[in-house]
Amino acid sequence: MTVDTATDTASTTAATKAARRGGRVRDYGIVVALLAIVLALSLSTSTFLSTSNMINLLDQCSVVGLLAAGATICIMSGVFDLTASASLAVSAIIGVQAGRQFGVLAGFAAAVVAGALLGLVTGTVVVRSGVHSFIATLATSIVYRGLAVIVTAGSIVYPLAGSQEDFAMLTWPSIGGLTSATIVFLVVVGAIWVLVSATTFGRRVYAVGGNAEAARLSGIRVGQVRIAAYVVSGICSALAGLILASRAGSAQSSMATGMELSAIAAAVIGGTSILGGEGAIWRGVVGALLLTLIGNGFNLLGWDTTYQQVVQGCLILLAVTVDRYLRKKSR
Amino acid sequence: MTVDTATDTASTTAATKAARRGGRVRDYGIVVALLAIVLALSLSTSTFLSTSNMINLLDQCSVVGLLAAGATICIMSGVFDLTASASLAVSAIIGVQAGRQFGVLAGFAAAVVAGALLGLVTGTVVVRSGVHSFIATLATSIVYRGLAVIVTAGSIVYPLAGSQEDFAMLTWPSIGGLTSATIVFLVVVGAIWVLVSATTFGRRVYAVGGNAEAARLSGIRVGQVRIAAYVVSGICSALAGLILASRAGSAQSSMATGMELSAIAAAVIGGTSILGGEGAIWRGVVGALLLTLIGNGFNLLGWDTTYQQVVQGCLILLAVTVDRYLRKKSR
Amino acid sequence: MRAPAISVRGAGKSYSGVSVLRDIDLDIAPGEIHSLVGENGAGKSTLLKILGGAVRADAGTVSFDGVPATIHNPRDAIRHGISLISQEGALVPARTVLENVFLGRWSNRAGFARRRGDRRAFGGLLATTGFVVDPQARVAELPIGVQQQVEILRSLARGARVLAMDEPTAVLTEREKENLLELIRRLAAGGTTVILVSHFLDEVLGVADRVTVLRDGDLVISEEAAKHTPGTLVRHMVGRQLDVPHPDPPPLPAGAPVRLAAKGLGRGMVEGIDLTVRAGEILGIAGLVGSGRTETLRLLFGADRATAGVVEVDGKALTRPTPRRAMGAGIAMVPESRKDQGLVMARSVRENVALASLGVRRFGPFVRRRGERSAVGRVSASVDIRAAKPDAAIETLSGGNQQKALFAKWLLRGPRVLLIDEPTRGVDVAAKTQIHQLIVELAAQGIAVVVVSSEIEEVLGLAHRVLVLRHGRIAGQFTRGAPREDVIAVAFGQEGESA
Amino acid sequence: SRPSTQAAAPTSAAPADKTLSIGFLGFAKANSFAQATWAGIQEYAKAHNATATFLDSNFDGPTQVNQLQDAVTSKRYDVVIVQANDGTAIVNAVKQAVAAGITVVIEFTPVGGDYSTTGPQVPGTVSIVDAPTLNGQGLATLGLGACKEAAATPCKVAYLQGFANYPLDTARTNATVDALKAGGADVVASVVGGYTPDSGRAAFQNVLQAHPDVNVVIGSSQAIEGAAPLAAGKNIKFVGNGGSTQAFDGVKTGSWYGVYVIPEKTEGAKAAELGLAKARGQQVPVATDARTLTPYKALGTKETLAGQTADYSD
Ligand SMILES: Nc1ncnc2c1ncn2[C@@H]1O[C@H](COP(=O)(O)OP(=O)(O)OP(=O)(O)O)[C@@H](O)[C@H]1O
Ligand SMILES: Nc1ncnc2c1ncn2[C@@H]1O[C@H](COP(=O)(O)OP(=O)(O)OP(=O)(O)O)[C@@H](O)[C@H]1O
Ligand SMILES: [Mg+2]
Ligand SMILES: [Mg+2]
Repeated sequence: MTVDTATDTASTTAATKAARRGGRVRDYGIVVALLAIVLALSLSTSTFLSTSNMINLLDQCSVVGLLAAGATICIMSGVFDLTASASLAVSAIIGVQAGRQFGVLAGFAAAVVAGALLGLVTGTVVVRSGVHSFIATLATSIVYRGLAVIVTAGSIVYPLAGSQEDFAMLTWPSIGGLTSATIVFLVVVGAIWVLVSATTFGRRVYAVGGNAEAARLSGIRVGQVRIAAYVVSGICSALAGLILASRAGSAQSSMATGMELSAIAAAVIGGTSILGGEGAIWRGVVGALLLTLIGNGFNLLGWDTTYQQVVQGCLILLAVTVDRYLRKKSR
Repeated sequence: MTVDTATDTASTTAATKAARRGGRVRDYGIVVALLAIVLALSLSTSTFLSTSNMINLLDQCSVVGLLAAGATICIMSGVFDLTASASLAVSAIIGVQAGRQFGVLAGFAAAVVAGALLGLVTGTVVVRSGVHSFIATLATSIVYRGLAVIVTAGSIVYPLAGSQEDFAMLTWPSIGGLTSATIVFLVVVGAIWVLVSATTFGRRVYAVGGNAEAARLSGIRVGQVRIAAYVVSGICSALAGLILASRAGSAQSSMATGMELSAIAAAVIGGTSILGGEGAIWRGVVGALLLTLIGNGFNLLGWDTTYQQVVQGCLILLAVTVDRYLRKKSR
Repeated sequence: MRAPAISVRGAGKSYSGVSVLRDIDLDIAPGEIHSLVGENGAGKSTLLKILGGAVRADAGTVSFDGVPATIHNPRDAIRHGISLISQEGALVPARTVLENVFLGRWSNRAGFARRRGDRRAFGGLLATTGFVVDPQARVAELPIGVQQQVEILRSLARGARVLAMDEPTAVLTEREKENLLELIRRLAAGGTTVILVSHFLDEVLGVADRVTVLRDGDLVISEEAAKHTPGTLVRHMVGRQLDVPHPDPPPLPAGAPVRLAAKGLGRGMVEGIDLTVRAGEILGIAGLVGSGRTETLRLLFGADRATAGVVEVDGKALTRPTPRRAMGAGIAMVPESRKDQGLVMARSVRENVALASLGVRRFGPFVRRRGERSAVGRVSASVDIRAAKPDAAIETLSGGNQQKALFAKWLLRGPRVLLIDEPTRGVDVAAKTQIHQLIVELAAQGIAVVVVSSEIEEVLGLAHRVLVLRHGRIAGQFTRGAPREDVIAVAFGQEGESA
Repeated sequence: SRPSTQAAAPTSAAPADKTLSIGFLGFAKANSFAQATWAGIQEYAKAHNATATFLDSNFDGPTQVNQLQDAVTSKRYDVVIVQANDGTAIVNAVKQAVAAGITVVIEFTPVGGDYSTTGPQVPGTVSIVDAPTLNGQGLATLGLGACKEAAATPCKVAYLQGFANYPLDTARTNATVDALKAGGADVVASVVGGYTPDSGRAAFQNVLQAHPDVNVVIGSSQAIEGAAPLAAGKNIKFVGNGGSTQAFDGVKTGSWYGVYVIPEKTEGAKAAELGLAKARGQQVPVATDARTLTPYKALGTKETLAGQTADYSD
């Protein structure tokens, strides 16, 4: 076959390539916003750039950061996970209870398994019921919280007296002075990042979130991909729960109430589209860092907390608007 | 032009009419779920069907119901309003403060105007910033709460000593024994219902939510329609705030925290698609009723509160799944 | 005789009690090119979707190579070697061409995606099809014609035994269309079975071995293509002789005033567009896929903000044009993508048709429902929209009927300038003639019309004058009656200007 | 690696003439209860050569933890007074603060998970708390008193608990209900009444529906505020938890039977006093029972409250 398609594209390709490279830089608008805040804080306080504060910052970020990574993978696949904080509580409680029976490490493992199972259940409920994930996971989260109350009879659960120190292991300092919680956070989020950006599973996540019908017609099992996203999110919740429990030395049914919203906010602030099919794990982490940073800066600056909320809200708005603006220009 | 439309439609009309009637019934799946719960409660308690309980139920529903109506119109136009409860607090506070100056009724009017203005601001922020409404209104709501704290200096504001009774007017019984709050709720929601279902504005709301680009290319000012939806939602928030303040005899900056989520939940439980372009105001109200009913039933039955959450979550899930299932069948 | 590649027995489907496909028996031999034709709403897409697993049949069986098969979902169909290009398009807009072409079957090592493998395979696909598509481009940013090419590439990438294509050529221009048909012939010669749905009957008869005609959900005939002419097919499709002559544009009165003018209009790759359209004139715009035809229309309508130039209506320049302002000046635009730009899919036919003229039929803030119903009914009848129920959501209509509804929406406004992008995309033969007739009548009423079409005959047949775009610039202009070959040559840039 | 678990470095006492700085980690600025604490702290600090700052966590547990951690980093405060949103989550941060040589006063909510003790649960801290279990027992005492006044046998009591899934609320609920039962009362309903007049109103509406013959209703003062007006004309006795102006008025006018009172402003001042004294090297009691701040051991009734005024309103 002789094709003489002197299509117009050939000429445009070079131009679009350059534009795409420009777009690359602009894609990092939210990082620019983050750096601007870092710069402002370094200049205005002496304590901000200290090692100990950096260690604290990452430690403070680890819980929301883990949840944000879970929220991001769910959102990218086109669903919400409002059960995150309830799963966190249930798995932390299971972790403590199992730890009493089988030792601390086995308890930790049990918590992670419990988180994965809860994710599996949530995902199955969402996929099978066909109800929009927002409401399906909202209802499921109420059920999970209720289960936590039933399991604990509404009181606090503790590890055995002798193992309380070991149970606190996630607060111990570790490599480079970072807390173990931070290390868990960085490793797990790194793993999820690779999972999403380099594997075919990650590709499926994007496809399912970007156009579920197209994915289905291409033979991708939409439901299974989403269930897997919930499982990942459940594991993140369990780990976050262990960090919180390890810090508190106990677990209870009201742990981390409302934190699922901070997680979703972090994901979206980072620049992941709430409509699905776009975004990246690092964006969730950057969003979580931004939120932590604003709080940290406020505390270090010692401003009157009366104005804190107003400034906080305005900063978030500014950061996402800058991001949005830069990215729009790159289109 | 001569068109010999040998339409095939004529022959099928009879069959389709029957089908449509079937479809109509199925569209009301959530009402079926509601009625099932009503029936169950009527059979299992003697007190449920009493007039006084019905009056209570509507009264309890009025605040969430108003907020749900506002949330519904926003969601239908394709945006979220997470500022609802913060706007509620700010306008209630303004209502009380203005009432101290100019009398109770003027205060009420000021609150409604404030609600509308806050809606206008929220809408403008969302439309201008181009940021997804979820995150834009989340940030805005933080700002509003902060404003409420600043205005009240964190304390509670009261109407003047002499006007406290008048200020409680929304709790007074009114037509048919219903409380004034219920009347406000019913009238306002009725008005919004008409607005959405019978006016050209309503048509625009659906179009903008269903396909913003198609709406824009049809000459509809997408931004303005959405801003208007936020204004309606702001007015609903203000009225809900007045009802709460009237009941409490005061207003404060932490009023109704988190209630924006109940409102969105009610809207979605009622069957309004979170993706926009579909739904109805009555659905939001039915959703709010369902939520209220579940709580009410629990208290009447006197079950152990330990199991309350689990049962509550399951009931919500069941109701929306039934709705979803029936509606899917009608396709 | 070998067992047929595909054999359908007693297939039926109904939606909410309305039967749209009844008792279909169909056999397709291996390596055969089988064409499905029928009016809009006849059930062609539904039949294809059943084979592709996109919808489940209520009744009937399907067997492959004589072995009965259950197709409950697309996975089953893909496992049986069926690859479907659906009429609505099924791409993931936010992802790259490369990811879309190999959607769900990316080459990988231990679960890690290997882009290199995909890219090599992609290169091979481009070589066989002759398409030129940048593998790294985001699909959302591609013109519609290129998106269609991506879909074709994807179905080829699967190396399917059965290729089911629902109107793959609807937005392709001549040369791409010819390339595709040539490719189909080669694939069939190599043993691939091809099912082709198309409204271009010449094209169908040129390539198909056998033709099946559906009417109203019933199979009318399934015969050898050689036995048929477009005329006989049409008779089977509509059940009667249809002999509407192709309409000619009305003569243009001398001294008709200039209604629409553009001077130096440009944005992005589109540059220096100068054009004038007089009252009662039909201006056609031709060009290759991605030559900037759509962009030009969007600039005229203000859908995209021009970075250079002005648009004038009746000699008055539009200030800062937006769709709303353009509509105020009497311009209307039928966009090329009904799903993304034209219709609110979840809403009813009536709401969609009334959408652009809400202000006309109202009583204060209220919609005058009775007036609306009758006006919409009238205009719907004039373009022959066939919906199962009058208040059906528009997404339940067949593709062609959706297109007619889109047209009806703008007719209801009574515009002074009508811009139409791909007016008959997916519309059946009879309705196409109706729409052409309609365009001619509108022109006769003094409306200035601009028609963009990938179908060169449509442009040449309708327009008084034809502009040819290339690389976003006007490459040539022809008056009525210019030979088709000349126009194509200019579009490709092989010849100098004419006229 | 496991960190050394050595006790905090002994804090060097601040010279008496040095101006000390107090950080108050309160529930929320937008909360009148925390505002009362704040007022007590501020007044005491001003009069005793110290400055005070309110760190607003807006009822959020994790935020408060971060605030305490950052307070350690910024070295801005010599004394922190912790009014914990979540008494278990903040344990670790409290330990860090103690280790950094900051004087930590635990105020109102116990830090650590034991809800029956008023003693400090983190070594090195000073505590002045209202133990939920003791609180519950106090409520029951008032409730039984109300039963006696109502002269109903059996006495039907409805308890409006705070939230179902908060261990602190659960501990209080259990203590109350157990003590009520032990006292011979019939607890006919235990429903979620929350901490706003609106939620209390709804809960009570429903209780009335199910048990129109209820004699005594116990709940948070805010919830009772919403509930009490609905009982006008009925002989129902109310007991509130929390000594707000409204609660005092209710008791004084006789529409409530009693209220469990922690004088929050006094408690704030006391917390500041303990903190500053310890930071200046004086010996202070490590545990103070908040009930001892009133002569009537927190049990406010018409008699005991005569002539008293409340510290805050809600
Ligand atoms: N989801 C649906 N719900 C209800 N009716 C539907 C649905 N999908 C298709 N239909 C109806 O089925 C009939 C056949 O539609 P189909 O799409 O198969 O037609 P078609 O032959 O492909 O037409 P076209 O040439 O216009 O694409 C039409 O009447 C259409 O309205
Ligand atoms: N193969 C291609 N890959 C990427 N971009 C392309 C390609 N071809 C054209 N474009 C871009 O498309 C734009 C012009 O598209 P436009 O939609 O106006 O074309 P069109 O002539 O209407 O084509 P279509 O028939 O596809 O609708 C230009 O911005 C051009 O850079
Ligand atoms: Mg079709
Ligand atoms: Mg085009």
